[in-house]
Amino acid sequence: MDNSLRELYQEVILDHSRHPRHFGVLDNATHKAEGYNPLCGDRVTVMLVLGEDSRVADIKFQGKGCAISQASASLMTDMLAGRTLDEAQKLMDGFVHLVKGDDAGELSADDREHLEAMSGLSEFPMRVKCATLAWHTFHNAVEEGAVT
Amino acid sequence: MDNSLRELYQEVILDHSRHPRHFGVLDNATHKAEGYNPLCGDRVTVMLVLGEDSRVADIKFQGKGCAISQASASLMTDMLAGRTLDEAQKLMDGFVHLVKGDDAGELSADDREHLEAMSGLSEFPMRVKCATLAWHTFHNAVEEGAVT
Amino acid sequence: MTAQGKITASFDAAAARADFPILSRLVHGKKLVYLDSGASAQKPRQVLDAMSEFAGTDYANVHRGVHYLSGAATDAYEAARRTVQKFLGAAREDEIIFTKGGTEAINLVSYSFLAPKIQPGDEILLSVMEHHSNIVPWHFLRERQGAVLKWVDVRDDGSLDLEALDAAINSRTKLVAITHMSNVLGTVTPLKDIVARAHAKGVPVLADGCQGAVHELVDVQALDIDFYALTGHKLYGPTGIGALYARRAHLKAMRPFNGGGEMIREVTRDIVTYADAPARFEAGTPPIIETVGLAAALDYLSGFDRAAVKAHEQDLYAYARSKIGELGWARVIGDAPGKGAILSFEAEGMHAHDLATILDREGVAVRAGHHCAQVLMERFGVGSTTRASFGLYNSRADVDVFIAGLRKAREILG
Amino acid sequence: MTAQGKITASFDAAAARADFPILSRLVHGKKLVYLDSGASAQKPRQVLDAMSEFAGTDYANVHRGVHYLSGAATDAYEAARRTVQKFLGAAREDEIIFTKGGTEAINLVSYSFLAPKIQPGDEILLSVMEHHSNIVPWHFLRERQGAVLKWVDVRDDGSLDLEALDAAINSRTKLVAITHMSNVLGTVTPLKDIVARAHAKGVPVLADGCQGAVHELVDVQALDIDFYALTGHKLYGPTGIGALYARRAHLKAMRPFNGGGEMIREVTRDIVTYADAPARFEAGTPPIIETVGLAAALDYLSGFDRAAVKAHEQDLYAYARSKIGELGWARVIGDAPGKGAILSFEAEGMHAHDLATILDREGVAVRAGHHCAQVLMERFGVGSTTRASFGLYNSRADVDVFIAGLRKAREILG
Ligand SMILES: Cc1ncc(COP(=O)(O)O)c(C=O)c1O
Ligand SMILES: Cc1ncc(COP(=O)(O)O)c(C=O)c1O
Repeated sequence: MDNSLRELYQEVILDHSRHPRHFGVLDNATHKAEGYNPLCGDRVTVMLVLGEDSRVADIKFQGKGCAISQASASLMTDMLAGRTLDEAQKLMDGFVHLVKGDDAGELSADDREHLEAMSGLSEFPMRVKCATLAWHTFHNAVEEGAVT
Repeated sequence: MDNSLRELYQEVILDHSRHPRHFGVLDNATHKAEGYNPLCGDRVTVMLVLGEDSRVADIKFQGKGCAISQASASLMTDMLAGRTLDEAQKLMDGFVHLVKGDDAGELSADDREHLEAMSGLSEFPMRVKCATLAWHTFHNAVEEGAVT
Repeated sequence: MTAQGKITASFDAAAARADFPILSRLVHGKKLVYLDSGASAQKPRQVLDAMSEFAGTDYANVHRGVHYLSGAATDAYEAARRTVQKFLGAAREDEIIFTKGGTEAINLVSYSFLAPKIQPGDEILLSVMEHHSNIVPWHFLRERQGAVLKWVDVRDDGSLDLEALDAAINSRTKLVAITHMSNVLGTVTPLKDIVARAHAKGVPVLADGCQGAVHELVDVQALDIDFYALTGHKLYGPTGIGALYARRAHLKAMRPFNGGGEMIREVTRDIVTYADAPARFEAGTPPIIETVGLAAALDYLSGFDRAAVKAHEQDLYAYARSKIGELGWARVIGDAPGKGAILSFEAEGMHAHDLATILDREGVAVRAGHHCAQVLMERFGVGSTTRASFGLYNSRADVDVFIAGLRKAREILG
Repeated sequence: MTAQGKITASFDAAAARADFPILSRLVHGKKLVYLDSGASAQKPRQVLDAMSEFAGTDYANVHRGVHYLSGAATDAYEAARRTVQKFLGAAREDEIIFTKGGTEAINLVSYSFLAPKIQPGDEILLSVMEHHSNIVPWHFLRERQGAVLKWVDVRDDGSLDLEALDAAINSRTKLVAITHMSNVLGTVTPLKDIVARAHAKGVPVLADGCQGAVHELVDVQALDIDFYALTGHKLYGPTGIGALYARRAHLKAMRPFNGGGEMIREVTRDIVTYADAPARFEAGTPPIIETVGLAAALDYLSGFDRAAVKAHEQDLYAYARSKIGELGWARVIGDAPGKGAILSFEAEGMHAHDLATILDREGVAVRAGHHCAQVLMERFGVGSTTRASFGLYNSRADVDVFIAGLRKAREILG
């Protein structure tokens, strides 16, 4: 068995994809966006409540897609809850660097450990878009997705 | 010097192209057409008087173009004058066969001799269109070019 | 089985396979098993060599020069047109227009034939299994001119409902645009019957033959069809080249599409007049070297007993179909009678992309996604499928590797 | 002369010539002297090999698959886009759209950028030296939407009258469409000045760079130009491929041209949404192998000192120009300062076609005719010209054979 495959589809990932955390609808969302990958038809909707302190007070997602995109969305929501937007941006930058196999120096040791399961993606450049879909969607929700 | 070139540009041809017979305007033309070769911009106008006996009573042409197209037009008008349309059609068929290097069996010995100067064209397939332009224009004049 | 075995015997797939240099390469250290010919076929040495050789000995621009090379190139270009004419059974060579691909061929019909006729409310009839390339050009006429797109459904097995199609044609219908073979379901449509029904109501028919021309014998005169589009790269030919068959009667009335050199008769400051077809629709320098490659590809394909090639592909499909059935957890989409060698499926609990990634590590190239057929995906309630599509160079051994890869995927993901 | 000699010395034309397999062939038993690069350039081994090799090792359809080959092909395709971006000095790679050639690149601007804006009476400004490919797409807007084509003249030496151009731009002008280098006169237009004048009045500029990109260094940012079209086959690259540079600000507002796979975001029965540029304008399977060939050609060309290549071509032109002047019976058309290596002429008492036929028998390939520039022919009162156009592989020896051929023609026809 191909080691890089085992690393990509390791237990953490499969578990997140099968039992996604924060899956569902946020009725009181302040921000919301839909992400779509036209190549594969995968979709994800990210909803969040942004507190007055610029912190992600609550966050949920919905969608369907491959194991990577679902696991990534699940992990993301897990990690973003409670962070300020600045912290979130830094985390996202680090995540993108990590999955592309670049230096992800901006990640704290703790975050790095949490995201470690995703580092196998660097061997699969064609799947990086699956992993970043939810993150870009979060970004869009914050930037342009204010619910009015 | 290339023999096929000498044959193509033999004296008869050059003479016809420099001193074209039947060059000019026919004021009383019953039929008229303009031929045009979009590849080189060559043009020829064929005018004729068709008698009641279906004979070409008079014929003239005008135009500008390469030595081959001018010589061919000149030769053509020379030979068509006085013929019936049926005879003209047969002559044209024979001419086209001749310049393509095909069997031109429909030509009389006399016509063949007259057209012999054109047979060098069979070595120059890219120039056949130059030679047939006037003939096709004559054909169009008769078919669709009645002056009203 | 014996009969089928006999037919297959007259096509030597292993020998043909040796013609394709790429098929001997390794992918991730594994032998390449290429099951993505539906997206694009690989190219035999004969095609690549014909192109290099032509470019290295007889190349020049076509049509325009009186010099030797220009004549040689023009001859090769026009010979390629006759090769396509013969391949499609067209009556005349000037009914063949070279395009950059199948997509452009369909767009040409939309821009040059249909657009000038469309009034708001006019209808264009499509099937739900069309490729986006046979949807979006018609959508333009909806978006820009108020045409209405009407959809003919397929049955659950993926076969076309001919009666429904017939019933949907009415006095507002301006065109039936339908695939010859679905690139997802493998369904082969009864073009002859479709044309008969449409013509009975005075409606012209365009067939998207991008897949059909590869696997079926085409005779546009026998079909009595109005337009037939094909693409080179799926026919074992080069990219950048396709062709449209258009009935001469239509060509005369069609307005130009691209404007430029070679498609004109005369240009002055104030007026422009156009050349006749096919030149009218071939503006600018055409894909000259690619037409030579396309002709080489058609010659290559026609050099085989086409029926035997088809039997070979059908055998591969049947074998794969039965093997995938044995797995018990893959739902095949598209089971129409007489379908071509394209196998699309959904795997229980496994997303197509994950499957394709795992297969890739085994050297197996399959397609995962919507296959440019989102309307069809919606019809079958799926977001994406995994698709294995077979070419003449595939073997049962390829199928075995593919099935073993699926089992491995199930192990990892299941 | 010494300075020029020094510059030329850094480009070894004889060595480059050896890269072109076709140049060692005989024509009518004579060594080929190819002076028709203006119609289409020959292709070096490096380009032909790059294409064959790519097709034989890394080929698949792009964008769509997750399998290895699809990734490799996509990487090669997008790398080619960056090669074009660098070649033209564009700020972003998504400002480069691949087309089937120069003609299609210009049509794309006509259909996608200008057509949606044109109101009856709107003006498009052209020079009289435009190639039909930069006339007919605009004529379509006249024929179909009531636009007005306005013509800027050239001076008797073939140079552009910049003041006349400036004066012709007014509030109705919607586009200036002008060649970078005339394919007949060799005139190089002052694009930077033209853009400055046009922009001062808020008018965008398209340059037809089909010839210009071959001989001049292009920097679209320095030019501040809106659109720049080039074609592969004149750049020592394959047929079937070209590119359009389009400023990002324009791309956002441009509507799709061809519809099909890859250019969409989403397709349902009722709605279609489009992808962003460049995908939006690259419907269907693109000329994948040809983009690889184009990149190889640009790499090949950029591998030389471009200034030295230009000096070499200028030297050939100057040599030929002086030799043809000595004949005393050839009228050269196009003598603008700074012109490129294209020599068009009329020979007294000899028609271009007859001349070209005789030259051909000497192995010399020249073009005879209107060169897809009938408006220009009319301007100079000629029906056709003979044209010798030089490429990097030509030599002074080629010029000698050409001149000797002209003398022979005079003997035969004169
Ligand atoms: C100045 C000019 N513009 C446009 C074109 C047309 O480009 P293409 O040959 O790619 O259609 C040409 C060449 O034919 C040309 O010389
Ligand atoms: C059924 C069908 N139609 C049209 C197309 C588009 O043709 P092309 O790839 O030449 O753009 C394809 C392939 O992509 C196809 O499978």
